[in-house]
Amino acid sequence: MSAADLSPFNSPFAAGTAGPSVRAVKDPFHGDLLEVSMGPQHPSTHGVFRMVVTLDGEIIVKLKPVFGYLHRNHEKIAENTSYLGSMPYTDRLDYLCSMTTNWAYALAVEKLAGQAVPDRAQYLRIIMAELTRLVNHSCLVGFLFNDLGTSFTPLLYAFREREKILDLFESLTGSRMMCNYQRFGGCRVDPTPEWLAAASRLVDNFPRFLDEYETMLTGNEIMLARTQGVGVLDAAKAVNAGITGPCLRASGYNYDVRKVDGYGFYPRFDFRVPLGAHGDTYDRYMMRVLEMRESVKILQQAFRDLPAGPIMDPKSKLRGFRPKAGEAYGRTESPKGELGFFLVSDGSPNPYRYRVRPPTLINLTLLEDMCLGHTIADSVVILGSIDIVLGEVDR
Amino acid sequence: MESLEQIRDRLLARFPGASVTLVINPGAAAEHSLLLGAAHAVEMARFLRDDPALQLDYCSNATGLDWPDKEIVETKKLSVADPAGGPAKIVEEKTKRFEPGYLEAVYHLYSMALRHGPVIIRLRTGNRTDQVTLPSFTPIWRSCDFQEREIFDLFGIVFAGHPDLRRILMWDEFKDHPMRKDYVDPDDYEWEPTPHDRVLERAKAHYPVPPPAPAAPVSPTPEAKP
Amino acid sequence: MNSSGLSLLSAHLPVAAAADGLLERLPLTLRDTFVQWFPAPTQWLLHHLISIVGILAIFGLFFAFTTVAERKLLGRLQNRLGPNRAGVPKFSFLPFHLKHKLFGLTQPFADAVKALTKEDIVPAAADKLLHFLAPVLVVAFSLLTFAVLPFGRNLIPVELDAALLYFFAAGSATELTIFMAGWASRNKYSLLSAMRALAQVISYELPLLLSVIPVVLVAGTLSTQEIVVAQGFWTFGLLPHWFIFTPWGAAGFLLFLVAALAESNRSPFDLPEAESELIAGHLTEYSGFKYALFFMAEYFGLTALSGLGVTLFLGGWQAPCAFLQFIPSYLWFMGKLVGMIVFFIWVRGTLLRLRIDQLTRLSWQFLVPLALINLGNAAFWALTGAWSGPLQIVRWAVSAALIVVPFVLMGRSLTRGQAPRTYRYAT
Amino acid sequence: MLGSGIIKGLAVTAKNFVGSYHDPARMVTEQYPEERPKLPEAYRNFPFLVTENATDPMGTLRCVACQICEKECPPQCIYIEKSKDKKPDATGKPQLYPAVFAIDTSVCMSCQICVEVCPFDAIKMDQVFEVAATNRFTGLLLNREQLAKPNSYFHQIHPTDAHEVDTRLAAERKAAEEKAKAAAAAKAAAAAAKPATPAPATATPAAPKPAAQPPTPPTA
Repeated sequence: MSAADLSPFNSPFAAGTAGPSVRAVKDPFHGDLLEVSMGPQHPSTHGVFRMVVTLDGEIIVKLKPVFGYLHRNHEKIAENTSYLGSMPYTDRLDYLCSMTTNWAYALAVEKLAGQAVPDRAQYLRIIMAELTRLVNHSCLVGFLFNDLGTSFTPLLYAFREREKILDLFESLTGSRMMCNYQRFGGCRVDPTPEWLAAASRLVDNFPRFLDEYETMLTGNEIMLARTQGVGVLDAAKAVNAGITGPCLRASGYNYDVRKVDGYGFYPRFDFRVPLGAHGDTYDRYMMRVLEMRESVKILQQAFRDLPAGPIMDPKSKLRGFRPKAGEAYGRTESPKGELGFFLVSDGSPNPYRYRVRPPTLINLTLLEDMCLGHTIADSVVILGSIDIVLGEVDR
Repeated sequence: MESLEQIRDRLLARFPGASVTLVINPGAAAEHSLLLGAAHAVEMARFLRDDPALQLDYCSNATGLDWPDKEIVETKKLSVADPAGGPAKIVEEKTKRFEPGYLEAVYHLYSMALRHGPVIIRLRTGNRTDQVTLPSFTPIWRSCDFQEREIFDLFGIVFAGHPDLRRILMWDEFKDHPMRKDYVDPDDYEWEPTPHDRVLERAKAHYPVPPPAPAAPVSPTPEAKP
Repeated sequence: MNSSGLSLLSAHLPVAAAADGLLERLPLTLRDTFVQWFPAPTQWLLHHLISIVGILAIFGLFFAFTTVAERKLLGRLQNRLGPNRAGVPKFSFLPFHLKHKLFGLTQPFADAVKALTKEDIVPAAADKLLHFLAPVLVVAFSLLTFAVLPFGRNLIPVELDAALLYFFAAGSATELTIFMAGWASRNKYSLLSAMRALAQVISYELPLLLSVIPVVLVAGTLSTQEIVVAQGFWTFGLLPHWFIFTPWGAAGFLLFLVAALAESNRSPFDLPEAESELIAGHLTEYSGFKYALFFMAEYFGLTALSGLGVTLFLGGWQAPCAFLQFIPSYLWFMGKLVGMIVFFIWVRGTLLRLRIDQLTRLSWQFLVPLALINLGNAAFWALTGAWSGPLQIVRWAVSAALIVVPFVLMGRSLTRGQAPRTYRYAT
Repeated sequence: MLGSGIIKGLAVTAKNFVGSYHDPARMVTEQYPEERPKLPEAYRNFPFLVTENATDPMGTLRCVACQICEKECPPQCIYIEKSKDKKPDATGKPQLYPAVFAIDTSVCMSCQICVEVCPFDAIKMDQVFEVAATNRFTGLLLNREQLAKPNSYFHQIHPTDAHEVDTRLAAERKAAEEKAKAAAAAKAAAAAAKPATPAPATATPAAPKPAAQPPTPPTA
């Protein structure tokens, strides 16, 4: 991609207006436009999210996302809490993948404090992160089909599998979703061999679920008609708008922070990054399915190679943790995209500035561009394929 | 990737009259950054994005920082030569210096095409009250769109050139900027008889007629914490 | 049904008359004994009233248990248990495991109590009259269609010569009420839903009718009872001559199924109340009993269309084998009806929803041409009725080809450019 | 051919329908009030206070009101008031005790940080999850008496963890006793005339856990 031809906006947005304007109604066969407020209470906005949609018939001519209904100023709370005290709050950012949010935060703090992490903990982190990816992606594909109008069947199949992983999380960390597992310099608890065996069995069986799921849905004619060519996202535009994660890769742009930054022990693992070609909803769905298959591979390698040893760095401190003054930006590939934590320390026990770079909020930047010209039914599908979690969007 | 010094020098050479300063990060991460002068910031950002060696096509993170006004007491040790010819006397001289605060916008830039980064650039406002306008980078990197709106919302930095600068997380009628360090949260909280009754005290003060205390508490409700 | 019609039917049906056992005649016997207690001039009225009450009672209960069956079936399809809590705690003579739960079979009655006791909310800006009329009319219209369905050999509420025409006239009126509900609610979602309902009814009325016409053409009658009678033969007493077992009939049945799904607003054509897009569509502003009425009407419509499908293609009340005729015909009808409804539930548990433009395109570009071709196919079948021996094989082959080839070709053009993809990987 | 994908989908749902009757991997539903969920040992819900003795819970609280958990609690749901006097703890050492110890479980987010930071193993996570109350405030504001649960209960819900804690505490106590004995012997040897003062400072643990040690792993 050449940067020069990357005109910032191909939409009328660039003209200094507040987004693409409503088409002027001239001919008598078109009546008035209909403005519908979808959300904050709507079955398909995945939480308290609102889209102000202007419709011409069923076609969207304007769409404005409205945020903040779940805003609790997570960053301010974190600035008034110790470094450790923010860890359970990060669980609640993206409540579907608390393990990866934990890791992203721990990574940023470790970077800030120059903290080392033992090998076993690194492996455990990868195991947890990839299990979380399975949880998140299976949820997402389930919810996507709910948006597409199934009567919950794919969602409940996905939830059935997710349930098994959450049971594992519960037996390890004590909680199904709010795991609070990572610590600065390691992990909180060490899994037993029985736990590892159970997890390994689950991972080995996971592709069977994926196969069945794909048999049911990937070749379904209605699914193909509803998703192929819907919500096409251009790669150059996506890069400029900071779209990350499976949404970006569905557009064919090869960028995976696990590969690029090689954080944790990811460079030791052999996995591939699936890439889409069309950037439409179907590609975004398939990216999730294919990433789950790659995650299974990573997990199998991790279970095979998991070293023995301590899970906490002996120099790490639980209480009275005061990193030196400075700042650090740590980013990870969360299941939803690039999740970053920007921390500024002034040497006190609380962070001076704590900032979450939420992948889903920024992935919503192009929601309007993707929805324009499609029908209202497509807009919920496009929104579903972006995979948002309002805990993270609104913070 | 080039070092920050090289980037700074190239920027200075390319944009004469612009101010670019290297800001050293003393922490373990050692992620140093470039402080750009607001006057030429947009051109410099476009240069950073379009330069073939850098191609910082992806702005990962944009955020604000609040540095409140500070009163700094500096102690200087002066050796005053003794007029009597004896050994030099050391006199401590205390100077009070008022350092005005400012708001800062920090951008973390990466190159997706060349897979390098981050290059961190910062912009600073003149003060925290009336000179809070900074140029918007949204026309350069659209990913700044929501993030700059968020900075405007939570910190109060006004981004000139942003196409749609509205509050994003707080409601439109909200007055203050909650992420500023001197933000005072309102006292009209819901009345909750929790042991941590700092909130409770303020709620009581806010509402003219406090609701009655819950009848027959199960546990001996602890006294207000001093 | 008046007595002359009955005698006329019996005259046509020597086989049927022979099979008329005690059970078969039981509903009629009961009715006649009851009616005889009243003076003769009122008897015709009572005849009809009993039919109406019978339909209301039986299909009311059928509706109630369809809802619970749907929820339980969907539950099992989705690896859940479905509703299994509502029970009858006071019935102490039941065995213990049944006492409290009764497999959740009393759920619909609990639902009914809940719907009746909920507050009836009417939006302030709504058109009050239409908002009230819509649920009333939708139930009325959907009940009308039951009048011409032959539930058994002797059980048909009204014997009409043009029964099919009546059925479609009454059935399509329900879509009007959806429009009424959507328009009167003054809700944007409801309005969108109303528009969708209209587009859908216009699109799918045609393939529904066109899928039925071949039956009329072959059977040579519009009377539902006579269409059933026309299917009442067996080869070797085992293979029924139902229309679904002919190439044109199978195609017609499939077309009918799709169109019926669309007509009754069932998944995958449940666009008027697309939950994920329009919240509840035209039902958004309805609560309590009015909502329950809509719900009821939807199931009545589904049941009636299923009954029509059974009548037209699945041999109506005819037994599948000659020796199974000892089972009363109305039980066969109910069995087939339940089978159809279970299929609809199964489809609902599997498929996703089409978009409105795809819905109309499917109708106009695929179903209507295919139904027209099928009409020609049926005409060919009717013309070649005299062929026998090896010609019979030719007749079957030609008829099958006439429907399979257009289906494959048109299906390919309909789904052009849409196929599962393969993906590349970066390492 | 058009329709093949749909038929495949119907086949999968049919398979699941049949599977839901015989395959426990497909039918994962638990019928809750009759079937109790099998909680894993690590399961955590709300904190409780460990007492040594079930018969005298308030007298044998392990908590010494050091207020570390109160400080570290992220949502600030713990409220402690120190006692004015001192009571002998299990080892007979005079310690402060919490005059008031309240946890607002409507605020608690079950993060277990109080357990991790407690140097006395005095606060642990409970597994009771049926905590519905009719009053949002007082009903969920648990006081000292409601929070105190005996060590035997701790053994019951987290056997591995409890065993480890008990072994460690026993070792610490033994060490402390020996130290005290040695100190007494030394004192006797020194034959100092001044009266013996209690050795430990008010809120210092007898032998605090090494700071670098990872938090107690609750799983088996």
